[in-house]
Amino acid sequence: MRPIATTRMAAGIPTGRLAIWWVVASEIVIFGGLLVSYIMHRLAKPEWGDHAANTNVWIGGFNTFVLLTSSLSAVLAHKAAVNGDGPKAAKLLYATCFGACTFVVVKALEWNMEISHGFTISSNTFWSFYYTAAGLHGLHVIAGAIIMLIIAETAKKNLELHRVELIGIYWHFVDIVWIFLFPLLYIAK
Amino acid sequence: MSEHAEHAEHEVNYVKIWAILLVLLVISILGPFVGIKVVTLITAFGIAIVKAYLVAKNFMHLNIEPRYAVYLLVTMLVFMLLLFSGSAPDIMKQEGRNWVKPEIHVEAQAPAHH
Amino acid sequence: MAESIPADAMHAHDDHHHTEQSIWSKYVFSTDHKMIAMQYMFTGMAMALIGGFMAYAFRMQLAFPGIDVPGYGTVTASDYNALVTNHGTIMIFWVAMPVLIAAFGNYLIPLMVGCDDMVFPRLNRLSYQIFLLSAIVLIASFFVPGGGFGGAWTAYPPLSAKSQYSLTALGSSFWLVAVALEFTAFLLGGINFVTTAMNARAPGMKIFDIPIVVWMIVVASILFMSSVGPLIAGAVMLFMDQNVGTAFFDPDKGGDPILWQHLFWFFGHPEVYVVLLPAMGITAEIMCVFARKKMFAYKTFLYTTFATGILSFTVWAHHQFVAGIDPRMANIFTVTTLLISIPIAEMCFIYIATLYGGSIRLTTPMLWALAFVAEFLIGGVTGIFLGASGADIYFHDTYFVLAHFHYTFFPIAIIGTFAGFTYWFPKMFGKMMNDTLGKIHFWGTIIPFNFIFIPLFVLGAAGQHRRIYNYEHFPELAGVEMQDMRVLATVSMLVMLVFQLVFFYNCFISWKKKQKDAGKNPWKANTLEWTTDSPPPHGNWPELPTVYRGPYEYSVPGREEDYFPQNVPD
Amino acid sequence: MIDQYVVALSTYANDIDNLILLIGVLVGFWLILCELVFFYFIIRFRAKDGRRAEYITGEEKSHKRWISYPHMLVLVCDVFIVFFAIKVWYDVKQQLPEPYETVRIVGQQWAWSFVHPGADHELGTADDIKTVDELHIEVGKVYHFKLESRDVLHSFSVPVFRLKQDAVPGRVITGWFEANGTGTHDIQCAEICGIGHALMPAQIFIESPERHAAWVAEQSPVTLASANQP
Repeated sequence: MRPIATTRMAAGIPTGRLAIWWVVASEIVIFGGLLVSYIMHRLAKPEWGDHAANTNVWIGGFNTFVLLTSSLSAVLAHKAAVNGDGPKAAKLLYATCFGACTFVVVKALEWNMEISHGFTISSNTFWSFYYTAAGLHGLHVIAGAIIMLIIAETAKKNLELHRVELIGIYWHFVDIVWIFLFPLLYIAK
Repeated sequence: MSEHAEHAEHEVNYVKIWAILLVLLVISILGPFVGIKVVTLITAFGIAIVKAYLVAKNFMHLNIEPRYAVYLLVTMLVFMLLLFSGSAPDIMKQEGRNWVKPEIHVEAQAPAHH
Repeated sequence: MAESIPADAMHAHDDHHHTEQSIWSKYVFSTDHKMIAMQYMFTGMAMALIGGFMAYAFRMQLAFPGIDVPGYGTVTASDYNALVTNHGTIMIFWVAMPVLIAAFGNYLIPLMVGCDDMVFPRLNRLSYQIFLLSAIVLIASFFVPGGGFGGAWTAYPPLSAKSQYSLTALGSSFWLVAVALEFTAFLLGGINFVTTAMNARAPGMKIFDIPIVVWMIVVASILFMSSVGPLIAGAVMLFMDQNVGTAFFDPDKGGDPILWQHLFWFFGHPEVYVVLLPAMGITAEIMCVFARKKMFAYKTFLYTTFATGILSFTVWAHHQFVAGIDPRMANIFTVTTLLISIPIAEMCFIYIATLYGGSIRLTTPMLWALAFVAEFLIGGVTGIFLGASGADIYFHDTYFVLAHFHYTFFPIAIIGTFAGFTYWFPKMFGKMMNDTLGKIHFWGTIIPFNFIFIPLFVLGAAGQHRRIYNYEHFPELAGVEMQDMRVLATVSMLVMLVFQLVFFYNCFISWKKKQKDAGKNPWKANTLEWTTDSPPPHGNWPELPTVYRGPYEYSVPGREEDYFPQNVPD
Repeated sequence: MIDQYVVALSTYANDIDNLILLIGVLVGFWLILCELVFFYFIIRFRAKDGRRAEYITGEEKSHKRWISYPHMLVLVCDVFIVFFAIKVWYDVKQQLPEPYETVRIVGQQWAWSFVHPGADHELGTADDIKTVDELHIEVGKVYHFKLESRDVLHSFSVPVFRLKQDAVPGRVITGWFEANGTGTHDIQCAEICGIGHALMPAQIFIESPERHAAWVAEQSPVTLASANQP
C-alpha cells in the first residue's frame, strides 16, 4: 500500500519530480565544488594548457555526441511515456542505456590509452582533476544506466510510467555536466 | 491529466533541438582551430552555456515547470559563484598581501610521445 | 520456500496485505516514519554516550595529567588527539544531526503536516541504513592498525592527507569514508523532508500554517543540501590524496592545503545553522504551548530564518582569519559575520516577546526550552569576539573558541534534544514522564554545564590553546590557578554525566507504565500531531485531518478554551 | 581584561585588548539586558488561576516596533565593532611597517626553527644564526617574520604579543611585531599538527639592545664575529 502522502501535490509539482529537482540541486553543488576547485587552479596555472593538449578532443567530442544523442532518446522515452506507450518508452530507455555503455567503453579505452602514454592520476594536479572529475561523472553515468534498466523493466509492463521522466531529468543533468566538462578538460588549451 | 495537456501545448521538436546541439558541438570542436584565444573561449564556454540552456529548457522541461524550480537551480549556481569568489584570492593567485607561494617545479612524468 | 525469503522481501509482502508484522519488519526494516525516527533517536543517543565517554577520558587527562583514567586507561598523546577529533565529529555528525534533524524531522514532519508517512518511505529506510553503516565505520576506525584519526574534526591536510604525518593511515581513511557516508544518508533524508513538507501537507494547510519546527527542519535540510556538495567533492579529493597518490592538497606537487579549508568551511559554517535551526524550532514550539501565547511575529521569524540561511553562505572564512588567507578578505568576512548577528538577535527578541503577556507553566520541557534561550544567548554573543577579525587574532584556536561553540552546540544538541524529547515523549510512548525526576535531571545538567564552560572561557582569555594534551611544556599555562580551572571543569562534567542516569531512569520507569497514560493531547497544544492517538498508529490517523488555521492560536479572545487546534472547524 | 592573565608585550597588544574590551562592553550590555528582560517575563507572567494569556499576534506595526528598534540598535553596535575590528586587523595583519630586521620561522613536526639575520641584519648571509625552539629579539624594534612550514599546518602563536599566524606548507607568510617590554615567554603551536602537537613549545627571548648584541656576538661564527669588529 502506498502512503496517501505520496499522492499529494501541495507545491504544484508531482512529488517524484520535486525530489529529482532537489537531487539535481545537490548534485550541482557536488560537481560545482569540484569544478570550482579545478577552475581556480586552471586559471592560476597557464601551463595546464600544455597538459590539456595531451587529451584527445575527438574522443571527447565523440562522447559528447553519444551523450547528447542518449539525451534525445531519454526525452523521446518520456514523450512515449506521456502518451501511455510503455513498451516504446522501454525501448528508448534501452537505447539510452546503450548510449551510456558506449560512453563508458569509449572512456575506458581513452583512459587506457592515456595511462599507457604515462599520464596517470598522480602525474600532476591537472591529470588528478581530469581523472577525478571524469571519474565522478562516469560513476553517475553508470548509476543512471543501472536505474534506467530497472525502470525500463517496469515501464515495459506499462507500470510506473512517471518514473521515465524522472530518470530522464537526471540523465539530462548528467549530460549537462559533461557539456561543461568537455570544454574544461578537452578544449581549453 | 492537466500535466499531459500542458506538455502537449508546449510540444517541441526534440529531434530539431538535438540537431542544433550537434551543430553547436561541431562548432565548439572546430573553434580552437581558428587559433584565436578569444574565439576558443567563446566557442568552448559560450557554446557550452547555450547547449546547457537548450537541454535544460527543452529536455528537462524547465520552461513549463513552476518558476521556483529554476530559481532553486540558479541559487545553487550562485552559491558556487560565492565559493569561487571567496576562495579565489587564496587559491588562484601565486601571491597576495603579505604572502607568496614560492615557485614549485612540478614536472609531469615525462610522456613518451603522443 | 517461505523460510528462504529474506526479511526485506517479507516486509514488502506485509505492506501489501497488512498481516501481522514480524519483529524484523516492525523494528529493523520498517518504513514507518515513526519507527525510523526512533531508530535515529536511539542511535544518536548511543553515539552521544560514546562521545560523552570520550569527553570524559580527555577531560580527565587535562585535569589530572598522566593518570590512569578509570574505564579507559592512560590517555597518550595520540589517544588524546583521536579522542578530541572523534568527540567533535560524533557530537556534530552522529548526535546533533541524526537526533535534531533526522529523528525529530522524521517523527514530526508527517504528523505536523497531517499525512500518513514520508513521501519516500523506502528512501527513508535506506537513509537510516546508510547512517548506521557510517556509524559502524566510524567506530571501526578506532580498532584498525594505527588507531583512530587524530587530525581534528576539520581534518586539515596535509596532516589528514599523508599517513607519514598523521601516522594513522587507515584511521584517516575510515574517518573520511564514515563522514562521506553520513552525508549521503542526510542528503537522502533531506530530500525526503523537504519534499514531504512541500508536497504532502494536509488540505487547507497554507504556507504560513506550517508549524515553525517543520519550517526550521526544512530550511536546515535545504541549507545542508546546498552547502555539503563542495565538501563531498573535497572528501573525494582528500580520499584520493590519501590512497591514490593525487596531490590536490599537497603543496609539494602543486596542490593547495588552503583549498580544503575553503571547501570544508563553506559547508562547515552553514552546518552550524543546520543544527541550530531545528533546535530553535523545537524551542519556539514548546514556548508557545507553555506560555499559551501565539508566536510573536511568526512571519518575521520565518524571514529572519531565511536571511540567516542565506547569510550563512557568505561568512565561512571567519574560521580562517589567521589560517593564511589573504588579509584583505578578512575584512569582507568580518562584515558579513557581524551582519549575521542581526537576524539571530531578532530571533532571540522574538522568543522574549513571545513570553510577554503569557501564562507560563514551568513544566520540564518548558524549563529546557527557556534554558535553551538563556544559554544560547551567551553562546551567541561570545561569537562576536571571534567574528571580529582583530579580536580573533588572539582568540583563534584558544579555549575561548571552544567554550563559545559549546555554549551554542550544547544548547542545540543537548538542551534542544531534551526539550523536544520530554515534550513529545507522551506522543511517542503514550505515557507522561515523571516531572520531578525531569526537573532534577534538568538542574543537574544545566548547573554543571555552566561550571564546565565558564572556566574554559577564562582559560581561553588566558591564551590556552585547544587540542594540547598536556600543558606542562608551556610554563605560562601550567600555573596552579589555571590547573584549578581545568579541574573544576572536569569535576563539573563528571557531575553532569552522573545526572544523565536520572534521565535514563526516568525514561525507563515512565515507559514501564508506572506513569499515567498521556491521552491524545496532554499539553493542550494546537498542532496536528496532538489530534491522533498516543502513540500514533501505523498511518497516523484513521482519516487524515484537514487544517483550518495557523498553529499558534492560543488564548484566542471569545473562546472558552485557551487553545484552538488546527483541525477544528470554526 | 586580557592583560590580567597574560602580559601585553607588543605595540599592538593593547589595541587588541581594547578591542576585546569594547566588544565585551557592547555585547555584555545586550546579553545582560536580554537575560534580565527574559527572566523578568518568566517571573512576571507565571500562570495564575483566572488569568488568561493575552492574544498578541505581533504582526501590527506598534508591536513589531519592540523587536525592530532593538535590532536597529544591534546594527549600530555592529558597525562600531566592525570599524574597530578592521582597524586593528589592518594594523596587525594587513600593513607592514618598515622592518629593523627580518627573521625566518619554520615550523615542522614538532619543533620551531628560527633563522636570525645575525650581525649584518640581513637574512641569507653567512652570519645567520639558526636556533631551534628559541627566538631572540631586541625590544623596541620592528621585526618582520617570514613564516613557513615544512610538513603540515602549524600556527605561530605568541600570546604575550597577541599574535597568531598559521604556517602553511607551500606558502611564505610575512607578518610583523614590535616588542615593548623584555622577558622570556612561551611560543605555542596553535594548530593541531600530529601526535607531538603538545610537545612543540618554543620560547621567545625579548632582550634589551645590549643583551641582544651580546647574544648575537656569542652565537655568531667566530671568524665573522671578529671580522665585524672595527
